[in-house]
Amino acid sequence: MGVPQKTLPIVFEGVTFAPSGVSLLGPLDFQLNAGQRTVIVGPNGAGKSLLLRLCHGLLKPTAGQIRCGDGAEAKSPEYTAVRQRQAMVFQRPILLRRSVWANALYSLKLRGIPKDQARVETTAALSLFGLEALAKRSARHLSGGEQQRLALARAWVLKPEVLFLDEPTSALDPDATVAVEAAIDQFHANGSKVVMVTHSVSQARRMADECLLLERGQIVKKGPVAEVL
Amino acid sequence: MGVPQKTLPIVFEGVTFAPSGVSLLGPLDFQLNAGQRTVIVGPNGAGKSLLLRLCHGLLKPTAGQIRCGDGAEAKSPEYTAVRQRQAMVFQRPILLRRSVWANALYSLKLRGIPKDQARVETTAALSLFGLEALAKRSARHLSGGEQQRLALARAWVLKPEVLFLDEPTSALDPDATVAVEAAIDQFHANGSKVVMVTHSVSQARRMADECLLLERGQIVKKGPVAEVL
Amino acid sequence: MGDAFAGAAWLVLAGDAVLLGIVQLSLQVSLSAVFFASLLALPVGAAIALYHFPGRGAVIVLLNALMGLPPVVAGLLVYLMLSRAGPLGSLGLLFTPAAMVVVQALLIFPIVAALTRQMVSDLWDEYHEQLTSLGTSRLRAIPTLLWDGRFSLVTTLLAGFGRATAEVGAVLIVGGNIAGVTRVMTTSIALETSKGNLELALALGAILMTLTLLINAMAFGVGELAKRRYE
Amino acid sequence: MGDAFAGAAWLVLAGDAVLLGIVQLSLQVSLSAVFFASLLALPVGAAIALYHFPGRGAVIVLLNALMGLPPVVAGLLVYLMLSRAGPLGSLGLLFTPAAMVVVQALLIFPIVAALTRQMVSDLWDEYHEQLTSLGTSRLRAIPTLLWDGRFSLVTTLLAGFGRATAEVGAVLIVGGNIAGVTRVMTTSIALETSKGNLELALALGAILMTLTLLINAMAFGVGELAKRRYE
Amino acid sequence: DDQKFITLASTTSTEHSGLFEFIVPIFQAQTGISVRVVAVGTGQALAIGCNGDADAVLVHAPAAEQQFVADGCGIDRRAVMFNDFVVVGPKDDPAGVLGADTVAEGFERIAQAKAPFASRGDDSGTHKKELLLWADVGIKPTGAWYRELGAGMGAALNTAAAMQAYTLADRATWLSFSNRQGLSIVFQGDQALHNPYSSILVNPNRHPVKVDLARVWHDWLVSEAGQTAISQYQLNGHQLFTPN
Ligand SMILES: Nc1ncnc2c1ncn2[C@@H]1O[C@H](COP(=O)(O)OP(=O)(O)OP(=O)(O)O)[C@@H](O)[C@H]1O
Ligand SMILES: Nc1ncnc2c1ncn2[C@@H]1O[C@H](COP(=O)(O)OP(=O)(O)OP(=O)(O)O)[C@@H](O)[C@H]1O
Ligand SMILES: [Mg+2]
Ligand SMILES: [Mg+2]
Ligand SMILES: O=S(=O)([O-])[O-]
Repeated sequence: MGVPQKTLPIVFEGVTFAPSGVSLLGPLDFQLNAGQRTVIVGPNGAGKSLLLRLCHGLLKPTAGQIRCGDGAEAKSPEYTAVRQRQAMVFQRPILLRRSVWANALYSLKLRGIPKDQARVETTAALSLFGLEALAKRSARHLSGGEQQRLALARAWVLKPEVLFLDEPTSALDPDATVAVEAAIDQFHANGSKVVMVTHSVSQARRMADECLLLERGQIVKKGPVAEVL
Repeated sequence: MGVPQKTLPIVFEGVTFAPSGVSLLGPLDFQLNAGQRTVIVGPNGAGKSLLLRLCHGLLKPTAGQIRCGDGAEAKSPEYTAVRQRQAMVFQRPILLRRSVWANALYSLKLRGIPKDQARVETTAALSLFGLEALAKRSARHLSGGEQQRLALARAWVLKPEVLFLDEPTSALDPDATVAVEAAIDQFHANGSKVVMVTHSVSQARRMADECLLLERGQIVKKGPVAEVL
Repeated sequence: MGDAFAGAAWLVLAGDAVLLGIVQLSLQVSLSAVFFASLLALPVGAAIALYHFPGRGAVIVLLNALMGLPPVVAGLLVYLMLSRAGPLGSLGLLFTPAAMVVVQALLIFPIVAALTRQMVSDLWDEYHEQLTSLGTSRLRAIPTLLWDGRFSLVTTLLAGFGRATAEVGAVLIVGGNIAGVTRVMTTSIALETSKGNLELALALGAILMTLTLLINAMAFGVGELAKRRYE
Repeated sequence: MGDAFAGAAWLVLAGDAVLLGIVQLSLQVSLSAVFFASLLALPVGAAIALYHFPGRGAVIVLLNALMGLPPVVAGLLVYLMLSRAGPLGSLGLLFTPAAMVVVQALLIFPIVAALTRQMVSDLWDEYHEQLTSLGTSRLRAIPTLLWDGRFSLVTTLLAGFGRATAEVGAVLIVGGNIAGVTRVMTTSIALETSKGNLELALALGAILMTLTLLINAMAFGVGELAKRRYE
Repeated sequence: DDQKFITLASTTSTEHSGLFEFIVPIFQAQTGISVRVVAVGTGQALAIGCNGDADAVLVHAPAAEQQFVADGCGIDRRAVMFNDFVVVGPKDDPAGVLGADTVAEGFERIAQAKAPFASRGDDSGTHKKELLLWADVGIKPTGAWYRELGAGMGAALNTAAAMQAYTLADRATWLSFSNRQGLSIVFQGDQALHNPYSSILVNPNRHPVKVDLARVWHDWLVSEAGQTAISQYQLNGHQLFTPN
């Protein structure tokens, strides 16, 4: 295991999310463990993206607790440190109004990685996701699939302990999908935790060690993918 | 054929698109005919979305001509009228900062459809795409799949002669994908032209009468789907 | 200072007719100016953001530059137009509140238009293709964008309102600071300053700022409520 | 009018030392004021957009309201501070260009900060979750958002610059309009107006507006070039 | 500062007349001291002096000057020069002031005709003089014809010109004023229109002002050299101020 585990397990205890009174999610009790690739499936509007945001500490639960490996709660300021050891690829990633290169480099600069090292890692990530030729392009002008790859590259360079992926191959062509799935597997092999949302049953079959089926804000099934789907 | 055909065929004659000197697309010579469902496939960055934008008159070709059934050129102001008889669902649809209902109603109001009729059609479209319960929600807070459905509903109410769909089911769950494909088929059955971009080989097989394979801005294959893929 | 302010506040609270009249005229003039200027500046600013025409860059530069139109200059221009010797002299508007509204509207127009142009441009970058596809003409896009950007545009209007309530150079020239007719808060403040009543001047300034604060607080409150409803 | 303007233009072209000195001082004072005010106002405006703290709404309202701080009032406040009888009297800054920079910076600060707050808020709505996920602290998000919004923020700075070059009330009080020392374009215009030299006043106004136009055109040109490079 | 200067607080009318532009260079050539003139409303000039922000003042408001000295703000008030006030009004003179023998009569005619009269309304020396003149004829001016402006002399003249109103002006400002439109002098020459200017040193015991340099100026104004300089200042062939 290349990456030390501190943010896992992520434990949900009676978590609900009801931003304006109406409950969108929960109550949820479950935990995300190290070592497994968890895939979350479910219909549109089930709450999959909200669930990832809660795990990543971007949303605070209305009730209940989310705790992680070293005890930080999603409501607490220490979760910022936890979040720094996670990364997320959003369903609709937001790219900075800068070049592809600057986008990929950005979070490394934030973390104070030395310039030379950051440059090397950025180059590697861009080429892993097939973007090396586009490095100087302005990121906002990329095609849909290219944008999604850049978001993946941007998460990739961070070498997070936990990687949340919200439909990460939805805009990718078949070849790129294969490549990205391979990258994710490599990531998993290095000891990182992968939590992924997908609508593709076949992708879920390929990628899931554990599968969660979410419907109307509730986990209705949980277990090996063959059982759930 | 329910809808009169005036905007078809769309004819590309030596069309290239090179916004800042570098050619992104073409030269292209082909035409989109009435009656067939055309599916465009190809790797990320091939130029599929650019091609739809050119057909829809959102981009002007750098060289060559795009003409449509009644002779209007994509560069000319008359294309505005042509565009009004087309509709497009973008790869990344932009929703107005308004309610779901207001979004779906918006383009009907633009076209001066009487209020009562507009209301009836909006209700029908929202329920066709499974959004009736969300009508009062603010559109920007919808989930990814819900946003895509709203974009579909918004195009649907326009009853266009030509419908451009850029990966229209990429964010949809399997059930919704089936429903949307059925809706598109119904649309086709009513005599409208469907031009659709997809990365899903199986979807291309299901939906294509004619398939275009685009690579690096060039149409490398064109014909029945079985031949192309 | 404390005394002067207490004194001035007392005049307001006690309903001193003269001071209340001045306060009321200030508000009337500035709010009317903002209203009329914005009525034109919002669509014009949006139109410049949306339409491409030869000389568009020059128009944008001009509008941005006119945010720096000195009140004294605006005052002089309107004075020369409205003076008996001027082309509009027969209207008899000089030294009336109407003239003050006109000159303030002239000052505010470029501010609201230029800032609106910028905000609508930014929104248009996002909406451009989608709206065009939906069949929105540029003309029709103007109200759409103004509506969708309304919460941000409030700040633009407040900038214009601030400019109007604060300036003295223009209303002094076209209004003449006539007691009971065209005397407003800023001209009173300038007058007391030139009389050497610095503390009274500051106290009047404090009253004016209090009013401005109240109006801004109201605008903020209404905006927040509306936003909540929308969300 | 034509004559007066030709005369004034001639003075500039012929390099009339007095007029050139006035023009130069105007630019120096206003540009310095914009520079110093923005140095603070850009990050402060952005910080208010990003941070949530008790009383945030009140701070926003205050900032918006202070866009309407009357120059005369700002002038008085700074005068009372810098006067020999005031707390900072020993600095000897009264009736110097430095005092004019201070008072103009005071006037511009709320304008730049309030408009920046609004623009950065809008950008933050879009970037919020993504930046947080990437590990950007709110503090670190300030430069990120200012940089990504730089093309829009230029208009904000131009609004501040316009305010500075246009106002007369504040520089008159703290500068004193001393010939050769603190006389700037707007105070000259006001002076010529009270001498009844309306045409000369307007001609000076035209020169000032020409300068403002030039600076705005430069800002626009630089912005367009930079945008092109970025695109 | 290697350049020696003093700050003088004065009124707009003195500044607008161009007097300082003429005499200050002469003073500077003789003494090496430059004079920075801050020209503001009378009250503000005295307030600036009282706060120690000027080293000397030169104003024309006898009552306010006395108060200034009595309050301990200034010392050593000296008469420097004088000119006179004039009544200006529309050329067609609707109130018939031109035929008046005294300024009092002129004012009475204006009030009787209810002809527009623009009052400075700013507590300046000129305004106080005007109020005295009304008091002398026992009229309390009120009504729509009497417009209390609250403006400096120049601004008041601009306004009066545009509304074709009578007003009281000091001769120096009037002579240097260009935007007369239809205005002209309708009355002048009454002893009651005397307009004396005084120089006062700011009290050095209150604030650390440059009293030594200021005194050089103060003395120079009433010296042979200063008085000559004042008498030599002309605008369009008119002498504006008469040295005492
Ligand atoms: N801020 C919000 N305010 C109100 N409702 C919201 C908000 N965010 C999400 N929702 C609603 O919560 C529900 C779940 O949203 P979520 O984005 O988690 O769905 P999802 O499972 O990811 O769906 P999809 O497969 O379409 O991406 C949706 O119905 C959505 O409209
Ligand atoms: N405005 C632009 N300026 C520069 N390059 C652009 C612009 N728009 C698109 N491109 C480039 O043109 C290429 C084709 O873009 P397009 O969006 O058509 O791809 P696509 O085939 O739809 O890909 P995807 O499957 O990823 O959606 C991409 O490499 C993209 O980066
Ligand atoms: Mg989702
Ligand atoms: Mg695409
Ligand atoms: O320029 S002001 O008139 O507002 O001082």
